[in-house]
Amino acid sequence: MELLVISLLNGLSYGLLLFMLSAGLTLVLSLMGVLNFAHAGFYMLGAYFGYSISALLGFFPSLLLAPIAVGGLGALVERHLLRRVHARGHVAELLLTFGLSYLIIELVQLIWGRAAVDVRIPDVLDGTLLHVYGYPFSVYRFFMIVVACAMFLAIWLGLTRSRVGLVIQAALTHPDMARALGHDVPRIFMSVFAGGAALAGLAGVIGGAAFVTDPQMAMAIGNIIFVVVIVGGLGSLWGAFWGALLVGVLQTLTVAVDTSFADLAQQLQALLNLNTESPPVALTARLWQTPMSALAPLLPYVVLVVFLVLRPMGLMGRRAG
Amino acid sequence: MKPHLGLRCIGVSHAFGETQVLSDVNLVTIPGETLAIIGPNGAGKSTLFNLISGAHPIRVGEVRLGQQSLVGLSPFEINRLGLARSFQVSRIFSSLSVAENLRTAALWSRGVRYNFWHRVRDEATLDPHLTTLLETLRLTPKQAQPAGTLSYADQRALELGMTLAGDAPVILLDEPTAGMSRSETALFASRIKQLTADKTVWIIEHDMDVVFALADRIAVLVGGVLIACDTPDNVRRNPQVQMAYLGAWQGEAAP
Amino acid sequence: MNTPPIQARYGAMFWCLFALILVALPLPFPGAYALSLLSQMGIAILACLSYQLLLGQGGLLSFGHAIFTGSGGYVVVHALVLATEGAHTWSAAWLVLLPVMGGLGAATLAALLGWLSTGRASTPFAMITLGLGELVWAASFMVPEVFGGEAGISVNRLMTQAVGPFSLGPQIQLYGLIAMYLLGGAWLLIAFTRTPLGLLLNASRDDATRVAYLGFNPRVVRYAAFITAGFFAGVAGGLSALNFEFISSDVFSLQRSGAYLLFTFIGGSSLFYGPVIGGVLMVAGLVWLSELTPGWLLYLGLLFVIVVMFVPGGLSGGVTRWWQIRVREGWWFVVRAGLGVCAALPPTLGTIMLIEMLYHHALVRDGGVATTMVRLGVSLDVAQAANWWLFICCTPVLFWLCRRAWAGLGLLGDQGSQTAPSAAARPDQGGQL
Amino acid sequence: MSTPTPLLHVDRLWAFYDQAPVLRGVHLSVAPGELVAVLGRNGSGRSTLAKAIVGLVRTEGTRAIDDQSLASLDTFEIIRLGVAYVPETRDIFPNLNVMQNLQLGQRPGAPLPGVRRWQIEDVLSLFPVLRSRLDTPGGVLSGGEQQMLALGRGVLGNPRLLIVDEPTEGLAPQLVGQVAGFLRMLRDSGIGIVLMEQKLHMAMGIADRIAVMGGGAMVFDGTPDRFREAHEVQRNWLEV
Repeated sequence: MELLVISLLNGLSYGLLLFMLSAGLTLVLSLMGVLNFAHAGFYMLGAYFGYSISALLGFFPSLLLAPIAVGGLGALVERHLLRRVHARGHVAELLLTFGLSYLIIELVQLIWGRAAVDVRIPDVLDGTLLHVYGYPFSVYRFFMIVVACAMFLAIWLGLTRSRVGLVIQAALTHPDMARALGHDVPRIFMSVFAGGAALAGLAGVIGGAAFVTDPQMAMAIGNIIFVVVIVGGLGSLWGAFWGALLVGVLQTLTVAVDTSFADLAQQLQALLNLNTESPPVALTARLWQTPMSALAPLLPYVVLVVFLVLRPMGLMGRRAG
Repeated sequence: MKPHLGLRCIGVSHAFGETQVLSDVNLVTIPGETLAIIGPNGAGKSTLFNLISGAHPIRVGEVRLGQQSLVGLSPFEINRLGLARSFQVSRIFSSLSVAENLRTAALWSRGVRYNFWHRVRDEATLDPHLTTLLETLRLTPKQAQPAGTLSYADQRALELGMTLAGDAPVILLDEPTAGMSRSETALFASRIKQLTADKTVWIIEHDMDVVFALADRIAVLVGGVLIACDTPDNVRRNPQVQMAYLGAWQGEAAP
Repeated sequence: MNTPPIQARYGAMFWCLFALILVALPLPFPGAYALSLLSQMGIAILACLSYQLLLGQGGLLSFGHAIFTGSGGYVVVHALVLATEGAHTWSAAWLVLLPVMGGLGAATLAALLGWLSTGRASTPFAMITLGLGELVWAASFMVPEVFGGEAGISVNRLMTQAVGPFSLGPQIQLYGLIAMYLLGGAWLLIAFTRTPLGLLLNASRDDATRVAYLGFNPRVVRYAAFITAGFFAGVAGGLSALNFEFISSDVFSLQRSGAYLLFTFIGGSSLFYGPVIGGVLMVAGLVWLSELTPGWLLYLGLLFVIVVMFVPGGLSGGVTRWWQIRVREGWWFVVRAGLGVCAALPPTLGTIMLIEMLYHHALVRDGGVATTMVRLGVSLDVAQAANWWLFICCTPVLFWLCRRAWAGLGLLGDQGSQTAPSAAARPDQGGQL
Repeated sequence: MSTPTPLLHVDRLWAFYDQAPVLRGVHLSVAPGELVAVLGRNGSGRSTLAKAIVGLVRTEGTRAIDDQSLASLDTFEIIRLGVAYVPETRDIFPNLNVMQNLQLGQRPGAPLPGVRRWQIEDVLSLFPVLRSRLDTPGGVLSGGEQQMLALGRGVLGNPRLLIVDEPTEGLAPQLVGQVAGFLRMLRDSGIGIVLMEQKLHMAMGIADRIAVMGGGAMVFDGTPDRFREAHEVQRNWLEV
């Protein structure tokens, strides 16, 4: 039983990190219809900027400066690259960000080298906060949860209470009318793209310390946040939140569970006396035997394909993809 | 030639969310008849065409092509039964040549299915029906040109050509003369009349000259309600129609 | 609206010439390394041709093309393992047909996955193929017996009985097989575009909704194209497995799918020349360039971004467009274009040197490498600050001069970004090719 | 009325929807405090003229406010010159409530000299029905309420020129009177108004000048009295 609680907690913090990452992506996707392949690259840049700045000024200043730097970079990308390609439709924009993701990975390797960079959690956040059923629950993980929730609140308030947030919501459904009320919609697009990049940068600084910071980190997490955004529903903040938690919890749960389908069948067989010798074909026999934890990396994509087919507009999305 | 077919709407209603767009529309046309549908913007004319042609699912009421009910059918199933529609904003294949646009439109009616063993794009000439179509629409000199490079009026002509290429007995025309100048409209209306002589045609149109030139009967749709459906002369004299179009203005009396 | 020109006609003369070139190619490059490069280029061109069917002809952006090249490869490898294990070893004649079996295996997989992904085009299609690609890649690690896991499976072509001199052992004979499949595959794929299904595929790319109102289900059209592309990708994968006599789960990786997308897009919209340029660049980039400079991926990324932004129809589209201008404006345009290229050379070389210096600096920092490097016949000491300043100052100036020269030569055309009235009003155009 | 310097000057204006030439060389000028009613059947180009003036469709030809050309300006830059545009579809932001919709009308940018500054309180006093609906989402309002909200949101931008497209379409008669009164009050306060209208009785009762469009061109432009005699124009371009 305690295994369940612990993996739930882990799933929660991992899910919230996924949310921090996908919040920016879903905002950009819903407002500009741009599927930003470089978003994971911004996440990696945030981690590396965090590493460099915290080496100079310490962790907390980097928590502020790194996202700003990545946001500035995002603004430049939107202003000079994306806007030129905008007239040629979403596929051209998608391809541009796809090319950018390659460039970012190469530039990071160029500047910070190919080997992983060790980012130490600041001592004030180090150590274990409390033990859950004997399992240590670190302060940093709690810090991640707090920052993620603070970020959700900040975005939610920003979108619904602040003037800029209102204009963004207006431009979401009626960009022409927002222009016809005198609002500089192009600049709003740029600030949203930059804001998305800054959010990814912040998630990078935090995630970088908790996980490994190396040039492969973008590719590893990049595709999972697409799953979160699609599953959560295009264009909805709440969707990204629930989507992130769903994928985060599901993935950590399956990693924790070692039983395989075969064991499950045995237990069922005892109840309902089914015959459970494994199916003849080698492939399915293999899957039949593999413990769930080995299937964990498979899971997000199974969820993605299932959602894209059965419920293309995702959990909370308004418009189909 | 496909058999003559009539088209019938029985108690058709439709709503987007709370706004009721069409309420209980009943329209009947016998084979070979031309019905014009007029009314102010937002009266539900295009929605009616979308329901008939399968773009929106029919939830209330029924549409019948001849005896066949179209409820629940998808656009290509409806087209195969003999109903072809055109679009207000030309939907043509811009990278294909004019001839290839027509050839694609005529494939199904020529019995061609999803085959990948016959060479069809290299055939020197189109078959006679399409060649006369090109001739009537004055597109013959431009048939090898990519459709995307045509002038606006030629694109509207190609749009009409593609709708007629499949020789469907029932034709829906959604503002075929939209955006054309006075002279172009008159010429285009005569071509439409010539090409759809023996077909059942429903046409959404704003230009009254075109309406009175083509229509055997006129249906007036206002706010999703059918307020009149009669011969052109009766509709012209119908006070309700004048009210819908001009408001309560009687010439001299200033309110 | 810059619609691509009507498909150029590929008559019998064209195919004879192409066959002749394929036969003649190995003669001037007898070395084993050159022959292996040529073989890989042949395979890459066939793979790009199959990808072009989706992207160029159908406007379908797939991020999972490696599923089919990979599965084709695995079918061939397992067939080879069966062929050489059993008591009665198959004759080499069977080997010739193995790639077709690979193609059929991949086509079956495409049939299974295809209906799922061809529900809608453009971004949703891209997302589903991305998800499927990751799914297959992750699953391939689950079942080492079938996919060989990290270590992979290696086989040996020589274990079959030779039929006279013909045994597929020597590389030249394998090159012959690849050339035959490339010739046949290219002919079939281009012939496919002349059939009703090819016509409908182009029509679905331009306006899928209109196709639905003309009696055809655009989803079936995309599904058929998906299976056809899967078949030819499987053939290419099979040939690749025969060529390398080894295969591992890595063939399903996202990088591999990304490479097919990247190079076919750079190759461009032309039906035949696009994939040819793409295939050649892919092998040149991934194999040859990667041995020349550590920064090869950065160059490819830069090339891709430049093509996406400035050369919408890809390299072959750009050449075709310049060729049309030449036809219109006569030879004077060629002179101007030549001058333009010359003006572009210095800044490009400056950028290349800068990038090389950065990479060399990184190598020096990681230790064990002298600070002087030799690139493009120039030996340079990375430790010298002067060198850095020289390039950092010169390159932007050279770019500015080049831009002025291009403006002067009237080569810029309407590159300015017009302020489009609004994003929402623009229908999603899908593939631009 | 002498011919004061035109507030809005439009000449030889062509507008294109996609590639369709919807406006073919239109001429229109509006002075401060003058209300010009633009009539014409559907498809005559009325709504496109409104969109063309504020740059929401591709145009060629001259468009100027106080003889400053609008050709190279984005829509929001034109609006900030003191223009308000209320579209035929009203475009209320459905998921924002009434107060938020009104707040979005208070556009950024420096206030223009000599122009009345509107407060939300002024709009609520003019359209009291909105006061009780301040926190209901825009998408749930009735047609009439949406129209009043759209008009209120438009004037909160402190305009010198108001372009309003068919404000009385589908409204109950007493609401039509209220909208007409609102427009008359704005015109008397010195604001230039371009009113796109299909109902003749609405236009004749309020306009200083009548313009009639047909087939994308301006086929009549004159005082209401001259329009009454132009039976030929009425029959060709307005009646069924």
